[in-house]
Amino acid sequence: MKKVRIYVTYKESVFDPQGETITTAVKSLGFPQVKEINVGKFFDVTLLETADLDQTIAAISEKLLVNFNLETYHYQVLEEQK
Amino acid sequence: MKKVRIYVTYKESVFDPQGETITTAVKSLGFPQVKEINVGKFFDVTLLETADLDQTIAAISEKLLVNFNLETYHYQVLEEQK
Amino acid sequence: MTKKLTPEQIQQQKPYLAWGLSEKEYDYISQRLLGRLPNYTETGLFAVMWSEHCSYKMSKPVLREFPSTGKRVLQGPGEGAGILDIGDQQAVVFKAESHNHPSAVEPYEGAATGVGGIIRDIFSMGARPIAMLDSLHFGEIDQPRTKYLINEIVAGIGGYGNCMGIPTVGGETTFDPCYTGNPLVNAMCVGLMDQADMQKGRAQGIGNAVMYVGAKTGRDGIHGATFASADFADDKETQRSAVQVGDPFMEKLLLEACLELTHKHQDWLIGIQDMGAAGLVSSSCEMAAKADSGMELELDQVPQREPGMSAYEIMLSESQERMLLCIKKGFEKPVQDLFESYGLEAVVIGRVTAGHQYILHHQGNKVTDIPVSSLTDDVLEEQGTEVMPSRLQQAALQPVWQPTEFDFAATFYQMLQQPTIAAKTSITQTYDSQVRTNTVVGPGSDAAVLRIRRTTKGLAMTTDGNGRFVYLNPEIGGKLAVLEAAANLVASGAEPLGITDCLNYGDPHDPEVYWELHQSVKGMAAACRALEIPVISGNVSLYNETNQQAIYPTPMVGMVGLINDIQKYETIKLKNAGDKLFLIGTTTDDYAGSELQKMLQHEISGQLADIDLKQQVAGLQQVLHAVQAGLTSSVHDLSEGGLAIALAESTFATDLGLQVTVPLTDAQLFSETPGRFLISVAPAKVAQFTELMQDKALLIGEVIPQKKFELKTLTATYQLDLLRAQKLWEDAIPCLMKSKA
Amino acid sequence: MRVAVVVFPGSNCDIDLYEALTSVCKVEAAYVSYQQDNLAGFDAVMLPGGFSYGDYLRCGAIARFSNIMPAIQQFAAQGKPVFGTCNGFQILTEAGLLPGALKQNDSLKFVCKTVALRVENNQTVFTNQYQAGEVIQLPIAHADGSYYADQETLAALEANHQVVFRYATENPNGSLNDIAGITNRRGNVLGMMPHPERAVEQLLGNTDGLRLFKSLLAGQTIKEAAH
Ligand SMILES: Nc1ncnc2c1ncn2[C@@H]1O[C@H](COP(=O)(O)OP(=O)(O)O)[C@@H](O)[C@H]1O
Ligand SMILES: [Mg+2]
Repeated sequence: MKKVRIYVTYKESVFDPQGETITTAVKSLGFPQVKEINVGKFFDVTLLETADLDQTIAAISEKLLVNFNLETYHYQVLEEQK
Repeated sequence: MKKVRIYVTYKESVFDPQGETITTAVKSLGFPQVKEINVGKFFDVTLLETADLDQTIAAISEKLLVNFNLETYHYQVLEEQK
Repeated sequence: MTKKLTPEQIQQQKPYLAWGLSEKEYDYISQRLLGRLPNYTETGLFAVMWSEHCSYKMSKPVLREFPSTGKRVLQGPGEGAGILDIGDQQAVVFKAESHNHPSAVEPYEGAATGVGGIIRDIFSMGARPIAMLDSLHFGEIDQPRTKYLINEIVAGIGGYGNCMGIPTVGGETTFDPCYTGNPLVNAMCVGLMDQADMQKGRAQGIGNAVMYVGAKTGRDGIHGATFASADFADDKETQRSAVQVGDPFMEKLLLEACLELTHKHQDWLIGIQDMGAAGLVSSSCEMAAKADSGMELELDQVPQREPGMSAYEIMLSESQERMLLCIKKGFEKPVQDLFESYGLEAVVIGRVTAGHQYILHHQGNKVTDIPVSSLTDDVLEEQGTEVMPSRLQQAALQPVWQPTEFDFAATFYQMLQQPTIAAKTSITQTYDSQVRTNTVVGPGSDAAVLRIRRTTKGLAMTTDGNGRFVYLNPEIGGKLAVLEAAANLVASGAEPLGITDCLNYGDPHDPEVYWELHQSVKGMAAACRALEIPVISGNVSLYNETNQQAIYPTPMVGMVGLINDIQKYETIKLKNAGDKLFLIGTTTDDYAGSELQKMLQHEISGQLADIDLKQQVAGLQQVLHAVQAGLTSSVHDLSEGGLAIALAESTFATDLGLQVTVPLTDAQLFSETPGRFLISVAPAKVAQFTELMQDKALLIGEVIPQKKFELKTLTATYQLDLLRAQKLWEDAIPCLMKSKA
Repeated sequence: MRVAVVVFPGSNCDIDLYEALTSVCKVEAAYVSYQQDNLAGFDAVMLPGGFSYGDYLRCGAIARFSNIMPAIQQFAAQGKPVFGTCNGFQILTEAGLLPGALKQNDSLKFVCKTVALRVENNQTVFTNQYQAGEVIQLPIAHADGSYYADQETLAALEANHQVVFRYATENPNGSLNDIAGITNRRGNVLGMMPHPERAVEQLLGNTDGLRLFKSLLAGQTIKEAAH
């Protein structure tokens, strides 16, 4: 078994209202040292060992998990499991 | 400046209907090797260098970013910036 | 997980006390009902089934005072929801439910799962849910926690209802400091059905299957029911979470699948019930008890989300979006196939058996073997002790508060900004109030109105309750809650048909609280009898306290009415310049518990004037006749803020203004004397209208085409700025929510 | 004319479309399950609003893999009318039948209210009964209706007159260029966040959506007459 974490975020050019709202809220809570907060989501995919892990992850991301109009992604293999 | 990534996920026992629905969708798209997908979110916080980084991050998380009824978090310092 | 205790250890260590079962009850169960010591699982089942939340052991004697019969009643209290005949072989189904404690702890999911639960109650009767309403009571918007609660609770209600495609069409929202630590979140669902599709939650016929459908069972909400009945202390975080999470998508599938089953396959189905509080145990043993059947369940068959769940956990879990069915033997497979076509799991978990035992098997052991009725019918009723609260005894001796000199115009603008009076658009706009395209009048009028497709009829509905009045005088306050709901329906052109309620009170073991409960129910019951309408369903929420401080006693009334000719519905908005304005009902100096008193005094006090129910009902009937006869252009009942506020509200979102002369003092414009209406009437209909209203209609002015409000009272003349008034009214809650505490 | 109203798991405005077509416009319509794989016998396809798959992952992201989608793709490729409102619009963008994407509203909240829209293009099969530039009122009810496309795509949409409806007074969600509804290049696929099917009866207070359905019918008569 493998565990892969896929990170998805808005592209640079896309306005993220949530990030902005959170940044404002955090600052006004008394954390002026905070400059910016960006929000993203991640998917922890547990899957059977495959030879073509990279392709599989790319395929899942591109087909379903990521909308390329708005988003971009990268991933990281988390840990080896039995 | 520091950049810290705060990861927020559901606690173990909390039912995550979204994760379940996505898992089913991915499997049925022709990825039977996928066993499970869990969804989480992350916050990339850019903030001024502070002595008490740990406390600051904990305070922001506990006050705003994390709902302790359902969620738990951990964080990681991403990179050193000027 | 603690290691399971033996029956003897349970007897000695008394863990059941922490689960809410008293020593007296435990002894009664072991000595009288079972004749042996209950084991761990059985003790847990008793604890939860005998909680106030499931058994109504303290409130039952009081609830008997409600009238629950009538010529329209097809199903009274006792099932998932009550059902009323509305003619044409159709019926309306409704019930309300509180989710106060879960919402105080986890506001989004607490409110969302409250909505989910009440929707299941409606479709378990065979009805299609057509509308949601809510009743929300919060603390003052001056603390970050309150703002958080408001945002999350409102988002939870919308999140669930919107996704289900059930419009949220009405409700009420009030603000008082007593609700700060313990907000009230009551939700009401209304359904529509053909009478032929009526279902009941019963399991009968030896050998018939008990089937489980919907979401898997997890460890969420274990002891939710007893938790809902336990006094409330400041919450703590833990690593595990017992919070139930709603899945409205799953519930939408469940709704459609269950409606297909109940509408198209009645020959397969014996009974259906939702798994609400106390999950599998309450639904299964109630279904067996109602049919006087025995039941045997195989808990290993129950679909489980987590490994290693104990029998106790499986039975008590309050995982959401689950239903229990009793299916005729031989039809298990078609039922499975039907649910499968919606992507849902349906599993046989047991059978109806001969005799009257409730038997549970788990991992090869018989973990429970007790009489069905011992969980449901043998509960020891508890007669509460009652004492009139000392505050009321003292109040009788105190002088009555009367507003003295004040600046009328300034007070008028300030009153419009009181959050209880101010526009609730920032809340209602986050609810889909139109989906399914039947909403004729959505949020913002006195009552919501929905048309019934393919008929000429409509249904009007409202939720009302005013804790302040009940706090000052529970009996009169109870009457007022019912009358106010009726007035809202009548103003919309509907004949009241019946009510559901949520009774929100503090700890019933406090004799003063129990007295409040009893007195207010007495008042509500009297008003129902005067209106000749039944109480067909309801819900009791006790222990609404934070750190021993109880909320105002707050009964919520949900009322549904029938409009025979949907073209003749009415709203509060002025329609035409030139229409004459009438005030119906006499105005006296009633400031006890009024918004004016609260604003000026920062607290409420005084005594309520007694109410002549007969006269009130006669007044309502006259107004209803006028609306039904098509004589009115707009109708608005007077409630919080009195005549001044009603006048202003009826101009908002119109291009019209007012010219008004009233034989009242400045203060009386804010008096909250019940039983009054503001009605506008076209000049051509004035004669007919005044004749119908006899001497009750007082001409007070005219609708004018300019956006102006000219007001002449007994003491002075005022020019009020309606655009400013509307802006203040609209912006008040958004501003408070944004302001830094 | 016969219209297919596609029902996905979680669709909930399906009945609204169906009733607008059948009860109000007296057009023949049928519900078509997402599990079906063909649209034979239909002259138009409509994708309703709602929460397909609970809006999990992204609105419309999972629905677009339904069995029925290849048939819809083919139907659109043949130049036949395809319409999506609200979640239907989201599904059409996720499926690539329309460019761009719908993001969470800038307010981060669900919003249900009536908004003013300008009809920017009345030369489509869905809008020929409106005047160009006319301002109409239609209800919206969504949490994710903020239209986004990159600059190039936006420029192309504008140049080709694919923006059919634009928010006229207030932009309720943050949509770029105030976009409320667009067509594909060919003009036979329309997606819009507002709900015309909620505005077809005087009893419910608004009939500004009626002409969208009438437009479709008018187009049909013209075509049939030309045969
Ligand atoms: N939480 C809410 N949810 C839905 N509608 C609400 C809510 N709060 C208030 N409303 C709506 O706002 C309007 C005014 O409410 P309210 O002041 O309680 O009316 P009334 O005094 O006539 O009972 C009503 O149409 C009501 O349905
Ligand atoms: Mg009213």
